[in-house]
Amino acid sequence: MPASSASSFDFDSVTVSGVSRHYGRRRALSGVSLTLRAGELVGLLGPNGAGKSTLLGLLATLIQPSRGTVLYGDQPPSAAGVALRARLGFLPHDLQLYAELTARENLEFFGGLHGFHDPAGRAAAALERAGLADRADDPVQGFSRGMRQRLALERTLLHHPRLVLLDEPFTGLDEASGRALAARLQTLGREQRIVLLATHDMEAVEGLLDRVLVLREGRLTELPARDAPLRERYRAALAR
Amino acid sequence: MICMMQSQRMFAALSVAGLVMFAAAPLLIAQAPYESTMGLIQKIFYFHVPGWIVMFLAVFIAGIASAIHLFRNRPAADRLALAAAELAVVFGLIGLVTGPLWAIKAWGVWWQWEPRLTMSLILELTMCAYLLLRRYGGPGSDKLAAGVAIFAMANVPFVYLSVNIWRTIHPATSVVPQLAGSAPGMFGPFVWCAVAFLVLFTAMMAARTRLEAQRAHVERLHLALEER
Amino acid sequence: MPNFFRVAWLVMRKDLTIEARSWEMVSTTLFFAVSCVLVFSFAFVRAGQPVEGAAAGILWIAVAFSGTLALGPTFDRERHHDALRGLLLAPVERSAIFFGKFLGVVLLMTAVEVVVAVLVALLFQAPLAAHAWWVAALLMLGNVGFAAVGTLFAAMLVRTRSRSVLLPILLYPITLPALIAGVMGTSALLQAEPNLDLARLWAAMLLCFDAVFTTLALWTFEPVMTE
Amino acid sequence: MNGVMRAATAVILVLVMAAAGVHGAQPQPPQEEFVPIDELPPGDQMPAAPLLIAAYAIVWAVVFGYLWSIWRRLSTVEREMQELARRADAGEQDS
Repeated sequence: MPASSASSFDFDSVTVSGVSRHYGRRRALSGVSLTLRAGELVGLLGPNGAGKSTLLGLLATLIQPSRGTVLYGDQPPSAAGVALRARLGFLPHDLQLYAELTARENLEFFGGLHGFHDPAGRAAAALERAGLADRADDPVQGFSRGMRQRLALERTLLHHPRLVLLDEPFTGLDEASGRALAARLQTLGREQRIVLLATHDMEAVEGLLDRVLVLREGRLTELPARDAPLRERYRAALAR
Repeated sequence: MICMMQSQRMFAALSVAGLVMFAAAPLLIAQAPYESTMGLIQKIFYFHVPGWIVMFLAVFIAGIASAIHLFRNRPAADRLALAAAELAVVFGLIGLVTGPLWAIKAWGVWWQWEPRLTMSLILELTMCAYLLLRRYGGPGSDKLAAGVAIFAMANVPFVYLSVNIWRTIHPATSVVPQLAGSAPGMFGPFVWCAVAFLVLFTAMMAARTRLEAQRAHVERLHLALEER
Repeated sequence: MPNFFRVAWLVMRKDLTIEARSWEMVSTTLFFAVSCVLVFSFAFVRAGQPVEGAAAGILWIAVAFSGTLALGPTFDRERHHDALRGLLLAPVERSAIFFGKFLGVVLLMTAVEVVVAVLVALLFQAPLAAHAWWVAALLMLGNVGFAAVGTLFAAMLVRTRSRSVLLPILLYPITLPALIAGVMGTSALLQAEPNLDLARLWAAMLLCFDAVFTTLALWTFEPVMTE
Repeated sequence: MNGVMRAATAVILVLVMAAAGVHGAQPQPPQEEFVPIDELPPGDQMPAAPLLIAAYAIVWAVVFGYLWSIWRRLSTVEREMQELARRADAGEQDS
C-alpha cells in the first residue's frame, strides 16, 4: 500500500445492519443487512429503481441511512471521517469526470485532492493501464463511453481504495476491455480489496463473482450458490 | 394518548388565556392616555410593536432550532424551526399591515422606505423564502432550509446595525422608552398586549409543532405499512 | 491548514482551467452585466442626463444580478457528471472544497465588477475614479459577502428540483444588507462632496457581514451537503 | 411537547423582564424628519378611528385565520392517521 495520505485508517470488512433509507414516502432501501469481507468480489443485481445506487451511495458515505448503521471494520463513518474517505473508491454511473478537462488533468486533479506526492507520475501510470496514454491530453468530451468508463475506473482506483464500489462498470466497454476489466477485478480480489459491483450484464460477470446479492424493491436477498448460469438463478430469485 | 390529551388541554388553556387577554386588550388600550403629538392613531402601536417583538423572537427560535437540527440531527428541532418560521411570517404580516395603517395617518404615506421597515420586510421575505424552500425543495430540503434559517438569524444584527447607521424617521425606538418614562398609563396596556401576543404565540407554536409531529407520525405509519 | 488552502487552490484552479477552455461563464455573465447596465440606462437617463445618484445603484444591481446568473452554472458544472459527489468523496475537509468554489466565484465577479464599473463611470459620468481605491474596496467587500452566501446556497440547491428559481429567492433577502451597504457606501463617494467617513462606516459594516457569513458558510457547508 | 412549552414560557418570562428593563434605557431625542400630523395639510388628514379599527380587525383576522388553518390541517392529518390505523388493523387481520 502506498503512503498516499496521512491516513492510517483501514478495515477488512464492511457491515451493514438493518439499514433503511427513504425519501419522503418513497422507500429506497428497507432493512438491508450484509457483510462484505476483504478479498471478496460481490455482485449486486436488481431491476432499475431497486435501490442499487442508493446502497452504493450509502456505502460511499454520501447518503446517510434513515435507520440502521454501517460499520467499516468496527468504526462508524462519523468516527473515521476524512481518513475513511481516503479508503473508498466509488465509480458511479455518471462517472464524475470533467468533460472540459483532459484525461490527464482529470486524474491529476483527483490525485491532488488525495494529496499524492507525485500526482503526475500516478496519472501517467493510470493512463497507461487504461490504454489511453496516446489520448492523455485530449479533453474528455471527445471520448467514447468506453474510453470514459476506463478512465473513470482508473480514477476510482487511483488511491488504492480498500472498498471499491462500482456501478455498471461494463457499460460501453467492448469485448476486449470487458475482459481486461474482469481480469482487473480479479486482481483487486487477490489484493484483499472489498469489491461491490452493481451490474445488469450477467454474461460479463459470469463466473467472476464470489457472491451475488439481489435487491428488489429495497430488500436484499442472496442468490443461492448453485451450478446454474447466473441469469437463470437471477430470474428464479425475481420470480419468487 | 394520555400525553396527547394533556397537550391538547394545555393548548386549549393557553389559547383561551391568550384570546381572553387579547380580547381585553382594546378595553385597556382605550383607557390609556392619548399620546400628545400623534393622538388616537398612536394606539396602533399596542399591536404593532408586540407583533414585531414576537416576529423577531420567532426568527431567533427558528434559527437556533435549525442549528440544532443541522449539527445534531434532531427532527424535533426541525419541526420547532418550521413552526417558528411560519409564525414569524404570520406575526410579521401583522406588523407589515398595521405599520402602513399608522403611516398613512402619521406620515401621510402608506409606505416609507425607512430602514427599520425595509429590514423588517427583508426578514419577512427571508422567512417566506424558507417556507418556499421547504414547500418546493423536495425531499431533503429540511437540512437546506435549516441553513437558510441560520443565515436569517445571523442577518438580524445587520438589521439593527443598519438602523443605527442610517438616520431614521421611525418613532419606535423613542416611543417605547418614553411610554415607560413619561406615561405610566401607556406602559401598562403595552405590556399587557405584549404578554397577550406572547401567550398567543406560545399557543400557536404548540399547535403548529404538534401538527408537524402528527405529520411525522403519519409518515412513520406509512413507512411501517409499506414495510410489511 | 496548509492542506485546506492547497485543496481550495486545486478546486479553484480546476474551475479556472475549465473556464479558460470554454469562456462560457465569463462571456455570458459579462454580456448579461453589460445588458443590465444598458437596460438601466433607459430607465435612469432623463433628457440626456443620468438621474442623480443612480450610478451606485446601477453598479451594484448589475453586479448582484450577474453574480446570481453565474452561481447557477458554477454548480451545474459539478452536477453534470455527478462530479460534485466525486469532490465530496475526496478525503479532504469539505469546507476546503467550498472555499475553492467560493474563490472561483469571487474571481469571476471581480472580472464582472471591473467591466461594469468602467461602463458605469463612462455612461453615467460617475466619478468612480476619484476615489478608485475606496470604490474597489467596497466592491471587493460586497463581492466576498455575496459570493460566500451565494456559493453556499447554490451548492445546497444542487440537489433540489426548482433550483434556478429558488436561488434568487433565497439569496436576495439574505444578501440585501450587503447590497444596501454597498450602494449607500458607493453613493457616499459619488456625491458632489464625497463623504469618506460614511463610506468607511459602510465598509466596516460590509466587513462584519463578510466575516459573519463566510464563517457561517464554511461551518454549514459540511452538514448541508450530506444527504 | 411539554419541554417545548416550558422553554417557551421561560423565553416569555425573560422577554417580559427585558421589556420592563427598557425602563432603564435612556430615551433618545425624537427624530427631526418626523412630520407631526398637525403640520400636514388638512386635506391629507385621515380620520384615525377607522384606521385603528381596521388595524385591530386585521390582526384578529390574521390570528384567527391562522388558528383556523392549523386546526384544519390538524384534522386532515388526524383523519389520515385514523385511516392508516384502520388499514394497519385490516392488514394484521389478513396476515
